[in-house]
Amino acid sequence: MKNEPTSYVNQIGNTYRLRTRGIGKYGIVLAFIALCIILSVMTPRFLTVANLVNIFTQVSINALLAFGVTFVIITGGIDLSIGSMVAVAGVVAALFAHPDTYPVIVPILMGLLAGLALGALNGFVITRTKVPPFIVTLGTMTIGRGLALILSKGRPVSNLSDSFNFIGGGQLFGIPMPILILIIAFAVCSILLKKTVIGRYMYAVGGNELAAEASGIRLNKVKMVVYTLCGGLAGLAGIVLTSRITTGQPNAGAGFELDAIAAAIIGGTSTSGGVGTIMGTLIGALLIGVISNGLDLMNVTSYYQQVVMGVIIIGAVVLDSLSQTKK
Amino acid sequence: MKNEPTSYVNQIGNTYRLRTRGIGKYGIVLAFIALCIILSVMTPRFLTVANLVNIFTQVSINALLAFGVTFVIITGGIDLSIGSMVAVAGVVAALFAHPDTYPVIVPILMGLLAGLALGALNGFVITRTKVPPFIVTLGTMTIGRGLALILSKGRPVSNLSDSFNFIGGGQLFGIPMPILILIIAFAVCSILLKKTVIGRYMYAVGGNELAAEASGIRLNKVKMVVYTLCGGLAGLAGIVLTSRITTGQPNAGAGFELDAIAAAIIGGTSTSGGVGTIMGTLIGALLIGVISNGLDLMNVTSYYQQVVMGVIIIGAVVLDSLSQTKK
Amino acid sequence: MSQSQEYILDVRGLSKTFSGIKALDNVQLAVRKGEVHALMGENGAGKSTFMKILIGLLKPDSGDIFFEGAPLQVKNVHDSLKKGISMIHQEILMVPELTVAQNIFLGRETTRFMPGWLDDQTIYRKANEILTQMGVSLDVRTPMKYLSVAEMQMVEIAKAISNDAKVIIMDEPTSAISDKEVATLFSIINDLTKKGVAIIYISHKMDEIFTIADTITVLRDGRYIATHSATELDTNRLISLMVGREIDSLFPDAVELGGQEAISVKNLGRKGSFSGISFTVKAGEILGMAGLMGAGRTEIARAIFGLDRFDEGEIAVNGNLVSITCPQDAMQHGIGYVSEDRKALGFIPNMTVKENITLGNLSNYTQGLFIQQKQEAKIASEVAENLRIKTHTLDQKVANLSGGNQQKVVIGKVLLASPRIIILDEPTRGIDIGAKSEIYKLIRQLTASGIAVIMISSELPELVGMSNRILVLSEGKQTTILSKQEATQETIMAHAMPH
Amino acid sequence: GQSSSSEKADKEGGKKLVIGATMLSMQNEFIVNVNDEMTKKAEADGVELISIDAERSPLKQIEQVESFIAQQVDAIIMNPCEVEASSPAVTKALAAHIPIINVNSATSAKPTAFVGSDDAESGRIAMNYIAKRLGGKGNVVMMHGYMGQAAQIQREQGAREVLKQYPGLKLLAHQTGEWDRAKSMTLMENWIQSYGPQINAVFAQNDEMGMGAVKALTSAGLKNKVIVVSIDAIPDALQAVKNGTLDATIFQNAEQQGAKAIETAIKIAKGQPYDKETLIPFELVTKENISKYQK
Ligand SMILES: Nc1ncnc2c1ncn2[C@@H]1O[C@H](COP(=O)(O)OP(=O)(O)OP(=O)(O)O)[C@@H](O)[C@H]1O
Ligand SMILES: Nc1ncnc2c1ncn2[C@@H]1O[C@H](COP(=O)(O)OP(=O)(O)OP(=O)(O)O)[C@@H](O)[C@H]1O
Ligand SMILES: [Mg+2]
Ligand SMILES: [Mg+2]
Repeated sequence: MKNEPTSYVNQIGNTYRLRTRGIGKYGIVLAFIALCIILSVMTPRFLTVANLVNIFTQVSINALLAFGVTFVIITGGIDLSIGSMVAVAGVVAALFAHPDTYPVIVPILMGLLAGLALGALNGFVITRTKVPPFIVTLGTMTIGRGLALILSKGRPVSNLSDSFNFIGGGQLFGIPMPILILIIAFAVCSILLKKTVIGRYMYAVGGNELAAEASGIRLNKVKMVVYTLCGGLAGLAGIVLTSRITTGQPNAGAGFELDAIAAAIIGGTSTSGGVGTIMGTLIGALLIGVISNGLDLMNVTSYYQQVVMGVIIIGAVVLDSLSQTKK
Repeated sequence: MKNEPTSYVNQIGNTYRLRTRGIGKYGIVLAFIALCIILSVMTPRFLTVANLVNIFTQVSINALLAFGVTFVIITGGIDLSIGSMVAVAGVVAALFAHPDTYPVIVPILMGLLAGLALGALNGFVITRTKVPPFIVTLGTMTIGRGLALILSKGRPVSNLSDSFNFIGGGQLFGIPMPILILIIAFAVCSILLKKTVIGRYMYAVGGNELAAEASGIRLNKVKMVVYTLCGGLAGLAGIVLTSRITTGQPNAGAGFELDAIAAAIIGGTSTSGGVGTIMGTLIGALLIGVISNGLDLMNVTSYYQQVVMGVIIIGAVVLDSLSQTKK
Repeated sequence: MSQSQEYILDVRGLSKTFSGIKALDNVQLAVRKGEVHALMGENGAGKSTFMKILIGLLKPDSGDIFFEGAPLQVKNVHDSLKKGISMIHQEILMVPELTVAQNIFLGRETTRFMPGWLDDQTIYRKANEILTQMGVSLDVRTPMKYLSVAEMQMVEIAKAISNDAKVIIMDEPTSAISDKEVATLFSIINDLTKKGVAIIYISHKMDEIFTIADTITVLRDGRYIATHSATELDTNRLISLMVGREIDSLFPDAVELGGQEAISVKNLGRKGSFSGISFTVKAGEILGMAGLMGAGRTEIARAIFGLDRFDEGEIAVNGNLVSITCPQDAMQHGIGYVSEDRKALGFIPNMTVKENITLGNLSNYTQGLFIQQKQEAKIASEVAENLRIKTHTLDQKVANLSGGNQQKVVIGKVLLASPRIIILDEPTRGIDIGAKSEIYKLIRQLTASGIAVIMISSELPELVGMSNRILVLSEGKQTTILSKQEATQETIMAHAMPH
Repeated sequence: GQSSSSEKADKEGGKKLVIGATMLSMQNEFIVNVNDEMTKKAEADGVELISIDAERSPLKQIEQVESFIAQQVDAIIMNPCEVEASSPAVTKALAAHIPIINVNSATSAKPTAFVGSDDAESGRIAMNYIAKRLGGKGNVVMMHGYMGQAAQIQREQGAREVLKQYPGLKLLAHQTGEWDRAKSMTLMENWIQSYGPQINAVFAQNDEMGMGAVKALTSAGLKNKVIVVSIDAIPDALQAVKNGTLDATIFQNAEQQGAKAIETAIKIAKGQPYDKETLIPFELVTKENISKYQK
């Protein structure tokens, strides 16, 4: 991109409009790097290959969810039901993943399908009625949790096949599967958002819904795609989680929605829509993961962990925003 | 110029007053009444004085939180930290509420102060930096939880004075104290929002921040007031809760933020700011309370309760939105 | 149905009601291929509502629309665009984060490799071609949000004409651009009509109508009044059709006033935007500010009002140096500002007419914390009547007013704050001719009561007609200040042209 | 409240007894088991059981008891969320002359009867087992449940009592795993990074977290060097004990707690003599005695 025309910027006036894609990303990257350097100095165990592999594996589930929710937030919506979708997809997958029943593709497909179906339900209700996404997805959050409990009868679904457990626990070319899945999802989501028409429409719908409509974009179609996609990614996350802990947990994923949304927003996605990148979201997820890993490594007492965690997250985004307004 | 304008302004008169804000409110009121009628038919225990008093008492804490968050959402912000502020305020109040230590006003003031201080901290960070309210209050949510645990050393603070326990458990003129507090808070918040300058400014800031600024409104002042107020109401809710359960719980209030935000949005507050009423929020809170009370009364199995709860909430808001678009 | 084949678009008996209030009542319109059909009417007459129905943004309550002889059925804008109807919207509809080119091709992106894969290279190239053809120099890779209102309007035009439409609706396409760009637009329109494209043209600028229109249809209060060939009408007849009465002289006579110096600006500048701006305005005086699109007038106004910073220079009010860092400061020193971008800076859409009007000086109707509701309503209704704001009730949301009436609300708000110095940035943008004369009268009243006015306008007749002196800018530099005697449209243009 | 409830039972004669139950969390497998046993027993004895989920919220629990009181049930069974915070529910029920039985854990206000076990005991059993296995010397890490919850506090307290008796046992680190398997797995992974082979034993305050720790240790190839003990004896944990991946779990008898709770409630409601306190002891489950517990 060309250098930013400063005169134009000031004309619009308010400084926060400066929050463009480019600069926003760099700010948080800097904050992230700074944090990593501090941690490497404070604990020698931080900057080891084993620990980095660790962090990426741990981050993978939140990142998958955060990618999905990034799409949703870019269109100006919100999805609170992802945590519950993780549970439903996990339980459904687990129910089909007992050894010597179905080939491993069946639980995978069923889990994905569960996520996609719930996501589509969100999209359907949001586009057919005027109910705000917050309420719709809060509703499906509760419904989903109930479904997961009903399907599992309130008990963990365990005894899963080794091939299923490979998804979260195995390695390919020496790389843990969750990391491979993360890389693939990252590539696909990035391309979808940046290189395809539907990605363009997501930005348009979130940036100015009326303008998008007046340009002939069918809002409902875009929203359906986005919520379904988010559900599908939550389903994938549910499968990875279930496989990683080798059980389908009906209460898995509770509260995951906040972490995922936080990752997206830390990464520069704007809650008012129209702005955001998958790369930024990944960095947001990594930032959260690194903080929590670092606090464990340094054995900060658990009450203080929470305080420190909150302060660092705010601090990182303050740093980010400073680097934006300085320009 | 003195005689009343006959031309455009007055000729249509009051006939169309109902139009904009009115119908939105009526829709959800209708949904609420419909729900109540259904419940009275289905379970005879629902429409008894004892049960209605029950419901109002139970709703009071969520309603207090929802009032505060309504102010915040009207200005276009969000506050996720209210649940943690409930815990901090509760623990702080409890620490000063042991029998024969301080007069009951001290724990009350200290609890309120804790809420106000955390709210002001939110406001301060949000107005001084460009960090989105979602991240700031997510941070204080974590920090607050840690603080509550640190202050209470991770244990419930019990053995509170009778006079303190009266706040949540006592009655005045035969009315439970939490209901009285709710009524007073409702009146004060309604008046604040509808009849005062600061209330008007809240709508302006949320409706169009730039235009509000260009009209000479000091955005930062309004935001400081709003977040501090929200913190104060969370502090009050924390005191009522602590007194009601006769213990300061460091993990009290977890997840309360979602219920409070849901009440506000169900009641017609728009997440994009500029729209909302305290009356609507109260009805939103009552709706949630009645659903959960009704499901308990009807002995719906707990897993199905969640499904039914989600469906009814979405259903009620769909009904609301239908009554709005009909015109 | 025996629809005459020559009409590409034929609308009959169209009605539309908004929550019980008729915005359109049984209106009709018949547009021929290759003609420019002007749709005229006062603010709030229903023109935009009508057009939004044609494009599929609103659904009519009743009525028939025939397009190329067949009933037109559109569920949404997607369908109407496909059928060959496109529209330039009165309120600029753009996605701020997307680039100029991406906005121009939004909804009809070129793809390559496989369906759905964006080909931005081609989009940038084509957008560049279109803009170059139009004589607009803009980097097509600039995000839309960095453009001035005028530039955005040019992009809107580019977007609509690049759609290969058979009918193009232009709802006040020239409200924010200056004569040079208007001339460009007209030559584009000429090319289009030669190819058989029909244009429905809406504007409040009378001279434009008689330059470009072949046929004129007039609406009043949501009702159809008449359709005439442009040659049958003159300005006065047209106005009386629109307004239902005659309008006396547009520009009331100026009163010469040798008042005190109200504001003086010395050597104001900001890097990359403007520099060396020096002028004084006396109480009761109107200083016009002229310049081509992008000359920097709006930026100067924003800087004086405290919305933007400036790097150098000083501002004195009533002879005292003042420091202005935010709008509150400016307002405290008695400066008021009516922005050219009313949607972004002017009003709060979800608030009522009354609440918007009083927003700037609420403290005058308060007792303690409380707003004196009765007093507020009274004052607001006085303002609404004075400015002839057309609204069903003062409790109507401003979002639901017609564009022109929104502008009046903004002016009302600023005036109510009783400024001593008022900056009007394109104050009559989108305002109908009747209301314009009201506003001119109002400005005269203001000056008569000793208020100093800085008036920025791209309508030279208005500037010449109203100003005591005119400051001319070219590319951010002050080229001259013309006295009333010197100021003609020609001399202004000569000084405004870049050297 | 015993006399008044017996009067009521007499008055209502043959009418079916109604018992209201509010359970800590129906998302917790152990509680679900207790609840299932209660349902089974209630059905067998011909009483109506209204069982609802307090979702770990003491406030909600109080509200549910209030609504039971409003419904005038014959007896209330409460599986308390908190020691202190759930106490007002007991006071309220007693004030309304409705008998209330605490199941599984205690409140500070004294109920009509108590059926359950002492959580601190489970912590003691677990830590004693670790001490014995390590010969009183070594490094231990502890995983807490939700901080501040009754079970977390008491299990920690029991474990610390034992730690004090063994100066050779060092508590290397302790953090919350929030009762959750995935969170604990992550926590264990991070501990492995920072302490690696220094860790000799893990005490997890419930089986879910224990299973998470086992998973992380197994992946790191450290399981055979580290002892893991947890509490609850859920089926997964029993299977793991059998396989030798989990060294021990502490059995809490859901069946007895559930059945005894209903039994006591019926006795009180009918005005029959009953035990004020029924203590059901925890039992240590290891590979040696696993067959007794796994069905
Ligand atoms: N969404 C809406 N809800 C209620 N009333 C509306 C709505 N949109 C438009 N109106 C009303 O319909 C009438 C016609 O408005 P419209 O925008 O069509 O006028 P217009 O002729 O385009 O005026 P202008 O020249 O000022 O642009 C106005 O009185 C306006 O207040
Ligand atoms: N094509 C361009 N390339 C670079 N900078 C430009 C361009 N057009 C405008 N600008 C910058 O933006 C500023 C224009 O601001 P603005 O358009 O608000 O001026 P204006 O005189 O008020 O014109 P308008 O008629 O649009 O209100 C100029 O000072 C100039 O620096
Ligand atoms: Mg219009
Ligand atoms: Mg301008």
